[in-house]
Amino acid sequence: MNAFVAKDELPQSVPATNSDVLLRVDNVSLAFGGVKAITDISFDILKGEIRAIIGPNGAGKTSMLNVINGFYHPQEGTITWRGSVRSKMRPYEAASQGIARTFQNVALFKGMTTLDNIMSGRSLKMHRNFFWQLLWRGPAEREEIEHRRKVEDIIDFLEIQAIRKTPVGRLPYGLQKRVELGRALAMEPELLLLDEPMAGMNLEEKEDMSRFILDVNQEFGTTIALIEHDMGVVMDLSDRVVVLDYGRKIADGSPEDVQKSQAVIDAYLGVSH
Amino acid sequence: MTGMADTASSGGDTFPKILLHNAKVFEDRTAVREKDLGIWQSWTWSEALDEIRVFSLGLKELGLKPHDKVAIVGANRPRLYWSMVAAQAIGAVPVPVYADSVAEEMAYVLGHAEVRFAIVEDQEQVDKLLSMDEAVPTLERVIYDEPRGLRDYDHTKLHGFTDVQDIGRGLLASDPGLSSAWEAGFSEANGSDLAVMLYTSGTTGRPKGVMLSFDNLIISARNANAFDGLNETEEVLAYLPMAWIGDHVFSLAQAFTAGYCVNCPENLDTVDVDRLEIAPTYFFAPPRVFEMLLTRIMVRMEDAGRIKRKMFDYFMGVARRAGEKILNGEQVPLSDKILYTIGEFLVYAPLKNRMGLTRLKVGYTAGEAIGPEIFQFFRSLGLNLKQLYGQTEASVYITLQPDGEIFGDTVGKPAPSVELKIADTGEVLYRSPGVFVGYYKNDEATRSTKTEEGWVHTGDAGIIAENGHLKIIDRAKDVGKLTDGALFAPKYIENKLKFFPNIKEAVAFGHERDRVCVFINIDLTAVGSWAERNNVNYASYQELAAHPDVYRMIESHVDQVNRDLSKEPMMAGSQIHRFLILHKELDADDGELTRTQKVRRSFIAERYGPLIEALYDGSTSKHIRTEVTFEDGRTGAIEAVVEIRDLAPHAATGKIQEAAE
Amino acid sequence: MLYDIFIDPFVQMYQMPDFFLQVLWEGFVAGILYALIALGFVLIFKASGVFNFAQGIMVVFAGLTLVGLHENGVPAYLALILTIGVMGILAYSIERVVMRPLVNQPDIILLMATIGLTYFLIGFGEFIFGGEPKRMIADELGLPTGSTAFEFGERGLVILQHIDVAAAVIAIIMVATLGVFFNKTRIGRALRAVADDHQAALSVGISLNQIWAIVWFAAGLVALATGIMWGARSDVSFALEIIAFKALPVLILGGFTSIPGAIIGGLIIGFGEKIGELYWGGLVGGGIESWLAYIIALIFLLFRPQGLFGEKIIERV
Amino acid sequence: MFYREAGQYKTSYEADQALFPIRQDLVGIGVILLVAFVVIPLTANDFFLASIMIPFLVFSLAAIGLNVLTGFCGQLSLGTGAFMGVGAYAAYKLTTIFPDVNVVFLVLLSGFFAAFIGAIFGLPSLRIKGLYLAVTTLAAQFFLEWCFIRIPWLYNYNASGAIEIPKREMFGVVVSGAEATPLARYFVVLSITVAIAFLIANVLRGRIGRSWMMIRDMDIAAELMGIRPLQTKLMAFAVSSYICGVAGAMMVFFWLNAAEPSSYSITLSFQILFMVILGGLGSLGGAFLGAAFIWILPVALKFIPGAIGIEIGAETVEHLTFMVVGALIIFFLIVEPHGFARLWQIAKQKLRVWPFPY
Repeated sequence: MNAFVAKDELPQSVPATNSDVLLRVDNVSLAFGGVKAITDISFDILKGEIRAIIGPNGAGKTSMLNVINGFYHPQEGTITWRGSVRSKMRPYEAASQGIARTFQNVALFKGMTTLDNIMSGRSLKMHRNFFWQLLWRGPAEREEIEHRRKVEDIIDFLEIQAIRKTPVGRLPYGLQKRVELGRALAMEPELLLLDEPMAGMNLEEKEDMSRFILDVNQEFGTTIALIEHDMGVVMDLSDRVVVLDYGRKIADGSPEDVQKSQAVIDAYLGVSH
Repeated sequence: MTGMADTASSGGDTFPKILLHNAKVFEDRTAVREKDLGIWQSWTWSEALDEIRVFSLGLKELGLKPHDKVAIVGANRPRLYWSMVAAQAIGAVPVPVYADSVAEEMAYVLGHAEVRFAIVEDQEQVDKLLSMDEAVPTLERVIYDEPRGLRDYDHTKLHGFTDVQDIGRGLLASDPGLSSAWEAGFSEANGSDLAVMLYTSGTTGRPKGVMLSFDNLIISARNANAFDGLNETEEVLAYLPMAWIGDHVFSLAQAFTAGYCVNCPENLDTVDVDRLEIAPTYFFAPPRVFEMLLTRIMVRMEDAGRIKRKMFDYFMGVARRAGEKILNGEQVPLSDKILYTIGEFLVYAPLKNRMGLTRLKVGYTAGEAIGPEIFQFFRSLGLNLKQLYGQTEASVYITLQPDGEIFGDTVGKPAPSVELKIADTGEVLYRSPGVFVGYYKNDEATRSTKTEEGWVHTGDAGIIAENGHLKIIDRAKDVGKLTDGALFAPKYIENKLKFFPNIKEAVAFGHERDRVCVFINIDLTAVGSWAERNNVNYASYQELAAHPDVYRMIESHVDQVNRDLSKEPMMAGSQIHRFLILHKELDADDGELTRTQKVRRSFIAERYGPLIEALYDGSTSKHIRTEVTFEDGRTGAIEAVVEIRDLAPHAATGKIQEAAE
Repeated sequence: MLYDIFIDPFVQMYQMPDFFLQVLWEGFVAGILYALIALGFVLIFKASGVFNFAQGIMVVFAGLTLVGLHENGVPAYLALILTIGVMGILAYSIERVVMRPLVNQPDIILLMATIGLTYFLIGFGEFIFGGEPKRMIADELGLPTGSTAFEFGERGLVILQHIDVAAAVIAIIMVATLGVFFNKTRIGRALRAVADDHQAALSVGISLNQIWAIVWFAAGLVALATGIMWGARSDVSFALEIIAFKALPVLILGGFTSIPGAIIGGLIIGFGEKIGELYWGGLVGGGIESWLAYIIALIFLLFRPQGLFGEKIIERV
Repeated sequence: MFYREAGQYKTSYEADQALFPIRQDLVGIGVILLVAFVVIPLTANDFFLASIMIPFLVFSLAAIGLNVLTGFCGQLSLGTGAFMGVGAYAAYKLTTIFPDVNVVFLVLLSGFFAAFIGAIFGLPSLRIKGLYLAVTTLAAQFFLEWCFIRIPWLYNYNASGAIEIPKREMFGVVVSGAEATPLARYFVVLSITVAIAFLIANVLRGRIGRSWMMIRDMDIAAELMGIRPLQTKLMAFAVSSYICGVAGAMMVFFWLNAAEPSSYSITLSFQILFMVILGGLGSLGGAFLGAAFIWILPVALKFIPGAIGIEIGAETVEHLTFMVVGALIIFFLIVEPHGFARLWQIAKQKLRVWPFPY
């Protein structure tokens, strides 16, 4: 770590003991055909916290999430997940290890209902093989119902009972985002990555969503990393914030510290907001 | 007409006793369902008994004593209904409270009732109650149904419903004799004991706690069941506030005495779907629900294709002509009978199906006058919709319309065992087994409402028509006089206005003034849909309300009302001379409506004083600034310039001899 | 066995170079014709994103119209002009009746529509011209016939059919013309704009409908040229429709949107097919021409899914 | 209008997740099955059974097979005909090698060969999508067709190059070969089709069906939910090909009696694809509707000129049929690109909310 090199004016996060660190990113760099999306970024996510990743447009936030859940493979750097250094892994492996996420532009399964979309989050937990599925009656049906119960709890939790059997394509945007959160929750993840969960929402929807995120964090103890543009929301929700700009980390610390950081202020003034 | 039902023979004279009886007699019949987690979770009568027993034991262990008051706060949920009976089994008195009332209102009620326990739905209610420490010093324990979000709360005063049940279950497991001891505990109670306390929202002043005994509720319920032939096969949907006497009688008293099944909807957004799924056989709704249903039918039919709309209009014409007669068993031409049968297949049955009223045996509406056209609409579809007239103080039933004797403008004949008389002032008085014990801690009010002989003042002015049916004109105290001496019954006028789907609320003024003027509140759904069809653009409610085209439309409605009034000798003098359309919706949160959506006349008069002034000083528009409360409790102000329109009254045409009616 | 596969064919190539050259020439000509059909596909795909399955039947239809008109006494050159007119009307009708109502539908629906179009044109063509094969009026159009034999080496002969030479020349001319058309003319540039961004094209005031009619017409002309060439080599019959399928591997190789890709892909498939058939086909009973192109394309796809000249697809979430 | 759903409430997840949760649908299906199993056998003549119902059912099953792959898993395939051929040739070989084994069993077994071949040709789907994938399935089509011609062992070295189905009995009734009555064949075909349709409906509403649809709707999101793309796609290829294989075997065993390689040509692939598209991608019921449209319509068209008293040559009728079918395909794609199933869905929705428009 080169924490001393001309960075001492940056707010640094409190060093955490290893056992509390759920995920650590060390010196990760990612480039697409020569265009650098992420340059030498390091930070960690502690168990049970809400970690915000903020930064101006094009700062590399989404790329960072894509690296974490294995969709992109960084050219340099390592990712330590639950104490073990992770080699290259496919997204479905990340999913099976307890990383779930939502997307900036809602990525629901458009042809399916709300219920089926959330059920799809249970895919990894369901195991009945093809031949039981053919029969349906018996083990396959029992398994389906067992998971349906859990999904119904989520539907109840997110207060989307009224749209349970509605194809998601017909839902307004705010509700789609909520369903997507439900789908991610259905995976019972250890780490939940939220990519701009409140983008395009009105004030009321934002408040609802903030409440859900906090509830998820508190009720289920889920660790959350979220990208968000609304600074108010970030300050209210998150325990710690990491700030990116042009693919580099420019600040890391508590919301209050980050807000005071000159580098952050410059970065945000540099773009129209 | 059936006589007074025998209390001892069928089940018992208190709800806990009836519960024991039902658990034995109806055992595996479904007692209650709740749409929860996507399906209708069901409990049989014997399961309900088990649930109630363990909860009751748990309550006792937590220190609930006889005569304690227990607040019940929340939406219709099986557990909350059970809580009432569980409390009654210990001798305590449940006090259901309107869940949507603001903290201050609720604090008054709970403080007045001196509740020791509160059983509530969820975090929202818990927060509300916990904030009332000072206003309700007696409150010792809060029990919640829905644990979500409450994990980190201090649980010294707070208990989960299931935790309380677990306490009871634990006790029961360690001492099997406890069950019979529990039953013995309420075997001594009898019908004259206090069953429940319901606070009436009241159009004026503080709410009053109406004390009702088991006899009040159970005898009234049994009479009503006998009157309409209700039995254990009925299905009802419990969706009206639990603190309201109607729900208490329909979803608890009558359900227990008849043994029928009560269905609790998933949440308020899904009531329509839930009603469709359950298809209740016995359905109660205030007029506004029927109005809403009708408005929605009409709005949706506007969007239908031409052929379909033609078909709909044609068969609705047939229904208007013949439907009610067929329902009443009167003679109709064969052609109409055939057309009605076709219409039943093409229109009526599908409509009833969409509303979830296919299996309806009896439907009631009450609380306010229902528009004759709305009433007729539903009846002409073949739905046995009837009106009743009731009060909390009467355990609902005062008058009922018997099958086959339905008149749109009357509220029916006295219910079984109810005596009725009209006082000299025109006020309706009644005496019945359902008459309440008294107002809690308010003897003065009790004395002024209930006479020594047991007659109760309804506060409504009415007349008994020749056919023995009661006709309500207005609140007794609201009936006033214009300066020229003409009778002014504001509600009568307002109701006539409100029968137009475009008009949501109306407030008439005229007492001790020279002429009648009204405020009008447009119905956003109906007018919005009209605007869409007529290419009227608007950005807000306020803009729509002030739109000249809307004014023109409302003016024609008002004129129509004047024409109607002019035909009634007693009312011809109170035609509307001027009106305005309010720039905001009247709202319970702003105190303009009661929680049951009735207008609070005096409050509105005060709040919109400048507008009333303008109505009578001849000006054609007026600027007004109004404080409003938003849903989240914040307050703000909206301003508008409201236009006032004049109308020319019609000449009176009614024959004078009818004035006697 | 291994010898037969890995060594013997090359030995043969070396030992009989004249035969090898002949095979190469055959492959070249076939490749040119494949490229012509692929060109028709590319034109339409580039401008409208439609994978036009009917290109094959358009070839047949154009050929049949030409021959049919001549049979009914229309002079050859007039028939050619009239056929061009017919292709214009066809293009306009397709744009009007099929493409316009289906705008913005998913790819597969558009593909299906062109297959429906194929059915219709088969029925229509047979209804008017009958189902029997017809002889192409190559002579009447002044196309060269006959062949020239070149001596090669000591004892070999390479025979060039004149019509093949003409085909190659015409194909090259067409490609050049199209190249000029796309790069130098206003409409051509508009077409490219459409391919890149529909919205952008609209914003510069170009009517999409016009453009589609034009590309379908252009594809119709390519089809006519293909029909004449292919018809002169064999006959004009509905069997020609099958060559449409041959264009698919060509497109895979060349990329769906690249004109040079279509040419090079066509040549690779043409060479590959002939060489494969003649040197390796016998080992497995012959007739491998029918699928070899696909296997080549398939293997190719596994390594370069976007084709030779296609753009790399970066997946984003 | 006919849907009176009021009062149909579900008290268990079993009931809520039933194949036909609406009572009227259940009754409708019951009526259809009754007609298929009782009324048609009692009333239909041999021509109707042999030339309309049997091919209709065979094509329906094939369309279900392709629908699994294309409609539910989103992988476009043009090789259906060949996969059907694999089933047909496999069943033929099996019955020649094991003449005593029940022929229906062998037909069902032959699907596994098709499934295996299908899975192999599904391998490229990991890297290739959409139209490109369609082209690779064309490779399967042409390669397999070539195999049917060039490998004489497959057709037992018959001089004609075709496979001819021998006489086979089941429970003492001749079900295949020239002697089998249309009625016996009809029952076998109907039973197999209904059984497979039912079983596959079960798969589609469960975990596996959902995973296919996840891949179809958004493969990236699916992968991030823990779905393994290759496994899932290969399974869809295998299941799809199994069903197509069985349909292909039924086609020659219970309908055509003999088949040449050209019976399983690209034309068949397109025919099945049309059935799926016009029927409605992602709908089992649509597969039946599509099959009915593509198969029964041309048959019906052939009779129309005669029926209205116009004498037209058989060839002309053939040509006109092509034109009309082609035009109708385009017409339906324009009117409702999501197929008859969507039309039915819309109609059903209209009936459910009748008399309201929504």
